[in-house]
Amino acid sequence: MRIGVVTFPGSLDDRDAARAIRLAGAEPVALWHGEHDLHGVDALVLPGGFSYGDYLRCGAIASLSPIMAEVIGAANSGMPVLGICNGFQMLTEAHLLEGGLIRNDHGSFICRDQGLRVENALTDWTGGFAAGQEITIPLKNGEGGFIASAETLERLEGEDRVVVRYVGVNPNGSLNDIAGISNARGNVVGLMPHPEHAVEPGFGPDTADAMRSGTDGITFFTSVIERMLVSA
Amino acid sequence: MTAVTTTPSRGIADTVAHAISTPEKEQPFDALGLTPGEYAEIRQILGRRPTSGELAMYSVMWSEHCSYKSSKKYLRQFGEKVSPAMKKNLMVGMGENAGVLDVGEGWAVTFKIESHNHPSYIEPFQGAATGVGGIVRDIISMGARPVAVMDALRFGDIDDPDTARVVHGVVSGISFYGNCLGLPNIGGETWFDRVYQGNPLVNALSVGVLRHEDLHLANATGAGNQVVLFGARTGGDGIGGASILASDTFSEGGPTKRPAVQVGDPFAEKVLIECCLELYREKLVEGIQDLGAAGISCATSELASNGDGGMFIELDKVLLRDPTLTAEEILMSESQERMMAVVTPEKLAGFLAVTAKWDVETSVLGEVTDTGRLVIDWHGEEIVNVDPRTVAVDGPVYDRPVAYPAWQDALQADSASALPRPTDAATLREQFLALLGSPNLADPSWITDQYDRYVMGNTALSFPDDAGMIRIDEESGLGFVIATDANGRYCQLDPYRGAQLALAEAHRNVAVTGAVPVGISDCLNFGSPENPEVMWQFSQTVDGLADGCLALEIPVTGGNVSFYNQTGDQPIHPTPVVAVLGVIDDVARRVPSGWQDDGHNIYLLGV
Amino acid sequence: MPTIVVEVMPKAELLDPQGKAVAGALGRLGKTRFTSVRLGKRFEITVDGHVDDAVLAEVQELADSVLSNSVIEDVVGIHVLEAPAGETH
Amino acid sequence: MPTIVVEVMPKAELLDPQGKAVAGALGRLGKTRFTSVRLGKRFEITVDGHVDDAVLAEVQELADSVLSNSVIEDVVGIHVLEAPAGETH
Ligand SMILES: Nc1ncnc2c1ncn2[C@@H]1O[C@H](COP(=O)(O)OP(=O)(O)O)[C@@H](O)[C@H]1O
Repeated sequence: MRIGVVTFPGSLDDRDAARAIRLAGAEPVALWHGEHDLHGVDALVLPGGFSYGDYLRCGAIASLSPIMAEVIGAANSGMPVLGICNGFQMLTEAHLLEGGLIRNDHGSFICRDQGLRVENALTDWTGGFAAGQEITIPLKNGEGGFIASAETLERLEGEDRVVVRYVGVNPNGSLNDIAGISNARGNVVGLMPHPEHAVEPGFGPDTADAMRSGTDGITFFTSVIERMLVSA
Repeated sequence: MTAVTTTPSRGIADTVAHAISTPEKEQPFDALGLTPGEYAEIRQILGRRPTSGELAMYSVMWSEHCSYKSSKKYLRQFGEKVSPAMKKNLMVGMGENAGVLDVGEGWAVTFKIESHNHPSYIEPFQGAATGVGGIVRDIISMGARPVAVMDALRFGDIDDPDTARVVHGVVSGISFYGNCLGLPNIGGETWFDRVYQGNPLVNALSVGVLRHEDLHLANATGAGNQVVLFGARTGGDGIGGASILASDTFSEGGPTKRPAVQVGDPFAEKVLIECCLELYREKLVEGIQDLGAAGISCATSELASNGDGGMFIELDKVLLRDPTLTAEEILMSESQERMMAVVTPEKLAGFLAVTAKWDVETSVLGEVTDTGRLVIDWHGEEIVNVDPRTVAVDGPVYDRPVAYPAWQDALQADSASALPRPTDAATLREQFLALLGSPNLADPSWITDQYDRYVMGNTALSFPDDAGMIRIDEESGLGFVIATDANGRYCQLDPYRGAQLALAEAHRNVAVTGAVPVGISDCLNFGSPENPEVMWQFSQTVDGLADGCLALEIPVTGGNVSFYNQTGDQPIHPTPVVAVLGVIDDVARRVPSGWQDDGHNIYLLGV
Repeated sequence: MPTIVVEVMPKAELLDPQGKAVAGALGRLGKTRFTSVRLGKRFEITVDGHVDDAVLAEVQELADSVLSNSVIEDVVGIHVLEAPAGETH
Repeated sequence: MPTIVVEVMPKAELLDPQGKAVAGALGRLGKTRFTSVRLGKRFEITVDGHVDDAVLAEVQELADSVLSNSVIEDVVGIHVLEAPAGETH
């Protein structure tokens, strides 16, 4: 099982995403933004960071990269694609996901251990969760406020395409507490929080049991591996 | 963007030949911060008057900031008060861009703390941001991958109307630059005190890791090797001094309004980091020097001084953001996110391929020579011809007057025992609440929540622990620990002991995590060295630190001196920020601060 | 060289937290007659050569596809700058 | 309600990383005739009541002190919007 991680100029969490894929049991494949080649991977992760400095709009310049043409094609033909934070922003800029992400309502970057509720456990990336399950994974962003028109929001809610929702605190003013959404088919998922930072005991968020021991994020990666094994 | 490098209309350069033929020309050395004595010394070194370009270089390189002319005499102790044990793990000591320590298993760690105080008062956001950018470039120039940052901050009175501007600007600047570089922020300090009102302290620290074989020193050796400038284009940033030169020399154009502030571009720096690491990995460079204060003046003269020959540069090959810059301005510009490399001719094509891959603009400026001279041409005419060591190494050294402060005894005599000691519950309660509500004891998470502590996935300790810890090796769990501390009020009372207390606190904060302290870096923030009482505080501080390091047997690997921190003639408290670095065999065995489990016993250790 | 200005604003019906924050700051300064603020972007694009209809059409297309995200923003103006702001200083 | 537009640009002599990044993106799209891009801000301020000289003076003062940072930015324009952009959609 090979999962590609695309590095754009300014990507930051690409190595972390690769580590998470490895810990989940698949082979991470490093992909370069400037190529038109997905190297035959089975799934894709667009990692977090500040591609092109997040100038213009977050993810906007990266969404024009050569590899994005391939990503869009693969996503439309059903390949599982996960966009994390900056990756989520790219997916909205590429119109693979609806809505947009804007400056946090409080105006500052925020890094915190974030409570989330998994609303849809049927997507390619959340199959290992139970619907309604509450998890904690790190969140870190300056422009994570999810916005969409009223009709788009209604459609996303009605079609069960809100994948995860913030619980406890809404850290950035996202409408309907939305932390992540999917496309209609459920293969493309965008998340503001960072599951790849909650995959290894000792380096994740604090839990009631022990500091930095949270590993709730690994399930996003094991989910997609399982889904691909089933469909293989 | 297309390169427009036309000859500036008012940039008719003052050539060496012209300098020889016009020995009596008056030069604005005082406006550039040089004393009459220093100017005379430059004339004597050169055997003629300096060209305006040479004057620009000497003035910035002989500034207190670059030359350490008031502190050099004292800092020598750090190299002298050493035991063999202190040298054991020291791969690179003071004097290089950053010190390097062997931490075992073939790994090395490099770290340094540096001030960006004055720029952060003028424009807090950009000042603090570029402070982070500058220290990170020092780390890259050693061949290391930067893996963490920290920030030690001092602000004025929290109730002063100007403090919010500075605090929020500085914190968001550090947050913006550090987060965008993808470096976890693993700790720091925040302190409010009126003495820092007109002069906040912004000390930024960065740590990098490297394999032993990847260690690089920035020096220009090997005649024929190419000198390459890469990264951002050169603009008119931070070159107030050069506009004085330009206006004095070429009155018809008038002085240009050049901003003193620099705008940082963390994205450009992130790309530069990855580009430099690929250049090192592919063995395409001999050495890389970062451009910080004094820009090209500093990089060329330092690279040449640290090498064994000379250097020839064609300054008009520098890619410009602003085509109206004069030669002097280009020499002094402090534009951020630039690096200078020395590359062998055979590897130049490979080098250029890597910078092209990362979309990093690059220009070959010249080459290493065997002349022993640093020669700089501007459109075919020689405008600089100096012995680089006279610019970068053998600058003036001062033995400034030192005086025991007139107020010191009275300050010490006025001890806490003179304060009233309330015993009634109501007053005690009131005082306790006042303490809890004081900004210096308050929860700093509103700051630390703006910093990414997760990126890279190796952060083993960070806020709220008293030290930050990073895993170096994913297999073995080898890691480093780092803490910074300083207490300006203790140092005001007794700078010798105050410095040792800062050292001891940082040392303890590292040791209690389970790590072994192995080295320190320091940032010495003081008032004006021309004030003998400040100079006394400084000398005591360095004595205290050097003696403390000898007692603890850990070396000083590098650091930074920041003088002239004062409002009017009121200096800040002496504030030596000490960073102690430790090593831990396996970060899984770390000991975090705070109660971990119910039922554990509590002990109080020490005296 | 001529300069073309492109103006982009957040869609009127969507949240604009930055504009709201500015309006809040004005309110705290007692400037209550300014009832709302919206914050958008202003691009100054320098063109090598003459600006003709073809160039303007190209800029319009870039404004819609790159300089703005049509899901959340509107292009509210495109015009040629007579005296480039950058050159007046 | 009338709307006043305030335009703020980064100072011409300072680096504008945002504009640089956009110019780079245009270059990669083959749009090489656009030699440089600078990216500033555009505020739309809604005024309760009539806009007279006093109001404009107040906005000018706010533009200099609150809406821009004079160390790194210039206010390049203040004008009243005839047909408020926000209301055309
Ligand atoms: N400016 C800062 N940047 C990063 N971390 C900071 C900063 N200020 C404080 N911290 C962190 O906040 C925590 C508490 O700091 P502090 O109150 O100074 O601790 P203590 O009082 O125990 O010395 C520490 O983890 C410290 O590293």
